[in-house]
Amino acid sequence: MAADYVALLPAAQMLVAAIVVLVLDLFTPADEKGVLVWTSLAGLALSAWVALRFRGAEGAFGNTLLLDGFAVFFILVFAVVAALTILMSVQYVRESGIREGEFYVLILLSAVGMIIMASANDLILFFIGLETMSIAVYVLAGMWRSRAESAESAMKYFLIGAFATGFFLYGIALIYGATGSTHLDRIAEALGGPQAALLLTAGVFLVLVGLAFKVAAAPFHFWVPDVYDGAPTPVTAFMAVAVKAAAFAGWARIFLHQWEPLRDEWTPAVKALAILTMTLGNVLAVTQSSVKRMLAYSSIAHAGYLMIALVAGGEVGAQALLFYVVSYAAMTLGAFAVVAALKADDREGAAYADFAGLGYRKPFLAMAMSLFMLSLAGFPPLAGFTGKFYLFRAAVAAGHTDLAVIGVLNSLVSVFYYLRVILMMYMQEGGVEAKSFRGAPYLYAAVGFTAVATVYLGILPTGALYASLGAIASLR
Amino acid sequence: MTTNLLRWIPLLPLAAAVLNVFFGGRWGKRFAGILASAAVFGSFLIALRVFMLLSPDAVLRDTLYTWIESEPFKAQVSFQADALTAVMLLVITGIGFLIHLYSTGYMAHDEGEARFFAYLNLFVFFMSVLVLADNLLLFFVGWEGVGLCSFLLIGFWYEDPANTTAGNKAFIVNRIGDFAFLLGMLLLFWEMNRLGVPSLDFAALKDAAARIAPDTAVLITLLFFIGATGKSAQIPLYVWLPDAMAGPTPVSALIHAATMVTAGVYLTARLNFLFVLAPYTLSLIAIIGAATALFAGTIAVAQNDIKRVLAYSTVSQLGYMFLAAGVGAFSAAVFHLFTHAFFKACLFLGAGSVIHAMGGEQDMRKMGGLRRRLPATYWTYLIAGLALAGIPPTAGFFSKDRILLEAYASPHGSLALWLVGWITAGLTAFYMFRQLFLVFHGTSRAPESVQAHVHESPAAMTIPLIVLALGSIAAGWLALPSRDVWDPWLQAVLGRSNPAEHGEAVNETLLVALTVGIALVGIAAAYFLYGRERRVREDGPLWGTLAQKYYIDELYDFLFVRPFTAAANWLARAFDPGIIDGAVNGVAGLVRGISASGRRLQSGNVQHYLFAFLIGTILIFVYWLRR
Amino acid sequence: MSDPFFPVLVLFAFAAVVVLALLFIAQTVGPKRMTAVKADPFESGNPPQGDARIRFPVHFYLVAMLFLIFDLEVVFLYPWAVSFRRLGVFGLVEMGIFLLIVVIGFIYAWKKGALDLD
Amino acid sequence: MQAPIEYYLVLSAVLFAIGVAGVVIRRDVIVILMSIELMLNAVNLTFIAFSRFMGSVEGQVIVFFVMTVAAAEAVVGLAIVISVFRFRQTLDPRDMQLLKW
Repeated sequence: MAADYVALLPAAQMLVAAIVVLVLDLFTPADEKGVLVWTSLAGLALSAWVALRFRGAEGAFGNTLLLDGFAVFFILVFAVVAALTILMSVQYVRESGIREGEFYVLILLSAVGMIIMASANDLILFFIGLETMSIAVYVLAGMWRSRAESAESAMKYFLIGAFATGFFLYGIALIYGATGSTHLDRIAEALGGPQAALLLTAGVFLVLVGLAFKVAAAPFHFWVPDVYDGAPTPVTAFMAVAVKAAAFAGWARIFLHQWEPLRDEWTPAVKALAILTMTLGNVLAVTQSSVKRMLAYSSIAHAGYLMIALVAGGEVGAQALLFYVVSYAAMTLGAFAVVAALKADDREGAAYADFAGLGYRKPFLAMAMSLFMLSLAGFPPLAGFTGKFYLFRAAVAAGHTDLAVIGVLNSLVSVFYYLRVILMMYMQEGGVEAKSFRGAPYLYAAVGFTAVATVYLGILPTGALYASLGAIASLR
Repeated sequence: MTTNLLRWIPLLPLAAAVLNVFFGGRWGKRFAGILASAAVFGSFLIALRVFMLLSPDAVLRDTLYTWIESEPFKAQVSFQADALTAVMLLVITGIGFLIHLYSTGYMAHDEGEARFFAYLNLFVFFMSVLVLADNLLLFFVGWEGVGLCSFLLIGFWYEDPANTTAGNKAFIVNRIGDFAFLLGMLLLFWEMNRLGVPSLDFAALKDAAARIAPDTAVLITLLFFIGATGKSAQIPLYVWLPDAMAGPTPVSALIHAATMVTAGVYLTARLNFLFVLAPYTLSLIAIIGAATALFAGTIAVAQNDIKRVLAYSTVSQLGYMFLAAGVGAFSAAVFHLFTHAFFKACLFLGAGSVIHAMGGEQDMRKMGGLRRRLPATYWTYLIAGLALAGIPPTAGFFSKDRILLEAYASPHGSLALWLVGWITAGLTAFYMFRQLFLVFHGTSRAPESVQAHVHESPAAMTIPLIVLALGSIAAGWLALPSRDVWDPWLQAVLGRSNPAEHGEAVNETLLVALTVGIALVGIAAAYFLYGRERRVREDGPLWGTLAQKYYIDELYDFLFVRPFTAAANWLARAFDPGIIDGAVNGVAGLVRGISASGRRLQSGNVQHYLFAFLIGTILIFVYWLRR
Repeated sequence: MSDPFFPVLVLFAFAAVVVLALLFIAQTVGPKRMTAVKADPFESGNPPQGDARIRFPVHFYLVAMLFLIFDLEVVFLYPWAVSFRRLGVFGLVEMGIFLLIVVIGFIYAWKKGALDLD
Repeated sequence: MQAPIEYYLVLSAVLFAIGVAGVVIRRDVIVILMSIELMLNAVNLTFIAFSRFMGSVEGQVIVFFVMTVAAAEAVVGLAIVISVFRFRQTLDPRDMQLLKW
């Protein structure tokens, strides 16, 4: 029996951390909320350590929850991203009157959901993880009570999220009907045998829709700009990176690994989605007046790029996917952190105009932002380029050269709106006064870390590449 | 045998050039001149040492490093020195040194002195690389380098726009020739690769020459010859040389008389084994050589600028050299090149000294009666003039006579070629002595102010003149009919071409007498017309066309220059903004348009999104099922 | 007609018929004289004050939500209770943890003042 | 005489469609919430039908989880709706258009 709980340890540990922070918050007076930050970070670190420590433990509850290399890889990503989000939000939360305690608890709870999603080998368990995460993030989006936009964004996210969950669940039901089980291994076995083809196809399709929504693929992306724009910036960062990464983890494990035999069925649809997502994301981002909203569209576009890896599939495709998730996380988190730095009391300094002249007032922030923008656009020495390089290489290797070409063209379009930020920072005057280092030390730490990560992943990608390769290998 | 001596011949001038560029101006007026001359003198000493080491068929080799390495093909920066190179080196460094010495005097009062000497040294560097190169690629580096230096030096006084346009003209016309040369080189490499010998080293070329397909050989040699016409100013690419006189006189002397213009002849001599394979090209070279000689000779007769006369004379003498090469007498061509370097350099420096004395005046009609005022210049000018005209004791007589002999007697030669050569010899004598009488004899036609301060040039300028004048005489004795030293020396490199063995036993002395006779007739005519008082009126249609250089420049301008610039303007004004910019901005505008309308889609109403979600699902499901 | 549930069906049908009949008769036979007083909302005799649609204070909603959560807790307790014997100590520990989490949720709500309705 | 499974599937599909229509068409957020719950219950019905016909109890256990999640979703949904209501005193989704373009 003991083995069952080993695989559960990371998730359980994170849950315990959340509860500890929750209880602590009840008993700490208003001005000592700092302790909550450190407890949350400690909780994250501990669960990451536990995951690494017990890597490879055999599955819990009849192999529905695995702690294989793949899961551990993502758990580390979630832990780091959650930690960075907390670092990013310390100053932000205090200034905007969001209840600090609940904020960190919800981030930890959504991390619990993500860990379950990454290590779930059963559709229902995956569903539960997905819902835990989503519900926590719905509330997070609406935490900024004094701003109508935040409430509205939470409302929109909730409505569409629940709607998509309906489809996702219906898909699971149909697959359950077709294959007799929701356990991915048993489904995989049943795929070979005779089963109601239409039922299975419909089920797989609906699951795909559910995931596509979560990843903000094209026809299901309409909620992203409004929700990302309305939510507090750290939450937007969390949504754009962690939630998307968890969805892709699920997508990779379920579709790439377990449902490999059905490849020819779902690849064309995913390819169409990928092309639509990339193009739409890039083109619409061109005329945005707010950097935050532009970053929202950019995250849609990058979801499109990530889907290229899914279409490419196989060992190389999965490796490219995992590596790109990490590099995407680094640069996007950093970019949102800098946007968060521009917040002034109640107004979100996120418009292009607000960035004007930042280069002279806050050289460090401006330089970091330029790094992120260049990396997002895919300029060589940085993580974005290496990520895209492996992505397109995987696509070409799998014979989808047209996808690679479209990807490159899209990157070309994206250069415009990314460099416009840099142009604003260094060649225009005016703009909002950003937070100083003393004002938000944690924020600067987050920006610093992500900037270093962006450059490191660009120049020395072998470390991350090797890790992602190991993660994929453990899937077998 | 290998040595590491050769590398210093080019490196010394290069080092001096670099030093002059950075420190020239700062370390006092004379520093630049002295450093430059010392460097070239050093190279001259090494060249002498190499000359001593060499025997007719020995080859010194010095490899520095591998420049290009791509599997089968390997191009190295490596120098070789055989008999032919030794001769050329002596000319370049020897006469180069004399001209550097001369320039210290001539450029003394010019504030850009350091820059001048830097360019001059750079030129000597490139010319020696050209001559020492052991493969065609390095040769081409030298070839381009000298083109660059000639451009820099022609346009040296860049304040005056006329000089810069002359520089541009020289560069562009050279580029046309170089383009043909490049094509020839590539075709040659293509052919060599086909033969399985992917290398451009002269040695490898020589061995594989026999196996090259005849018609390809003709094409290759033709392309090389077009390159040579560009560099050595033959028809049709000679137009740049007369305008090159815009540069300082020492430049004209060194580059546009002695060394660079002879690069074309050196090329034909170096690749003689190729040209021999293509008799069609050889005869073409001969015809063009002869035609250029005669054509340039006639124009020289009607020129009034002292340097332009010499410029056309150079073109004409180069014509002679190509005539010799065309009839297969490569050693005669190189011999004429050798002697021509001496007396033409002496003439140019003499003209420089006259201009120096006359305070920059170059029009002969405003000179005269300088014989007594500039004795040293006069006598050296006379000796060099005699050499150019080909009067017996001088070197000019031996080399020109050898060429005319070859033109008549050699298997490729013919009576017509000899006749053209013969008439040109007469013309040469005539225009040479016309110049001599106009400048030095008769009464001075210069205004009083100029005449007042006419003075003999300082020692630094007259010593080189004297040395060159002596050279113009002594150089000839290397190939006396009785004791011929020249031919056996170059035999190993250029192959046998002694007229005595082939053709009917023509009466040599008759031919010699005829050549000297026509020369004397030329001189007498010049004396009669210009000797004492000017009686002839220089006008009339014939004279006008000659003076106007047969309107060739205007013809080229009309045929090539004007249409080219018109096309360029149209492209710049109409095509580029309209089409290219249009396309680029068009696409950007399109994307912006789509983006703006796309944004409208984001209506903000959550139910629209839900509806889009639903429609999206249905569409994709249909797409999924239909696949 | 041996299906054991047939009588239940008959009972349903009879009840439906009676109710519909009464409504129908009142609707058709009864006099319809509308007067202002009759249109007023009936507040057991005393005259009506304020809007009929009174706004519930938000606390009612809060209580409703809390009820929902603890109701679901009970939903999980039922199957546990049914097979309590067979699960043994494992079942006890498992349900203990579940209850603990819910109780913490309750304490949190209580401390945050969701329950004081004044 | 056990009704064939298609009846149940069709019924749940219809219910699901009604739920979807409710969400997309109705002008009141509370009703939208209810429609979403309807969709989830339709899925529950499918689970039960399949579990009944395959004779395995797994489907019914899954229903438990689905119901819990649906409840949690409903609670959070209501809370969000209240917070939005506080700002605009209306439940019509068309008025919640602060964020657009």
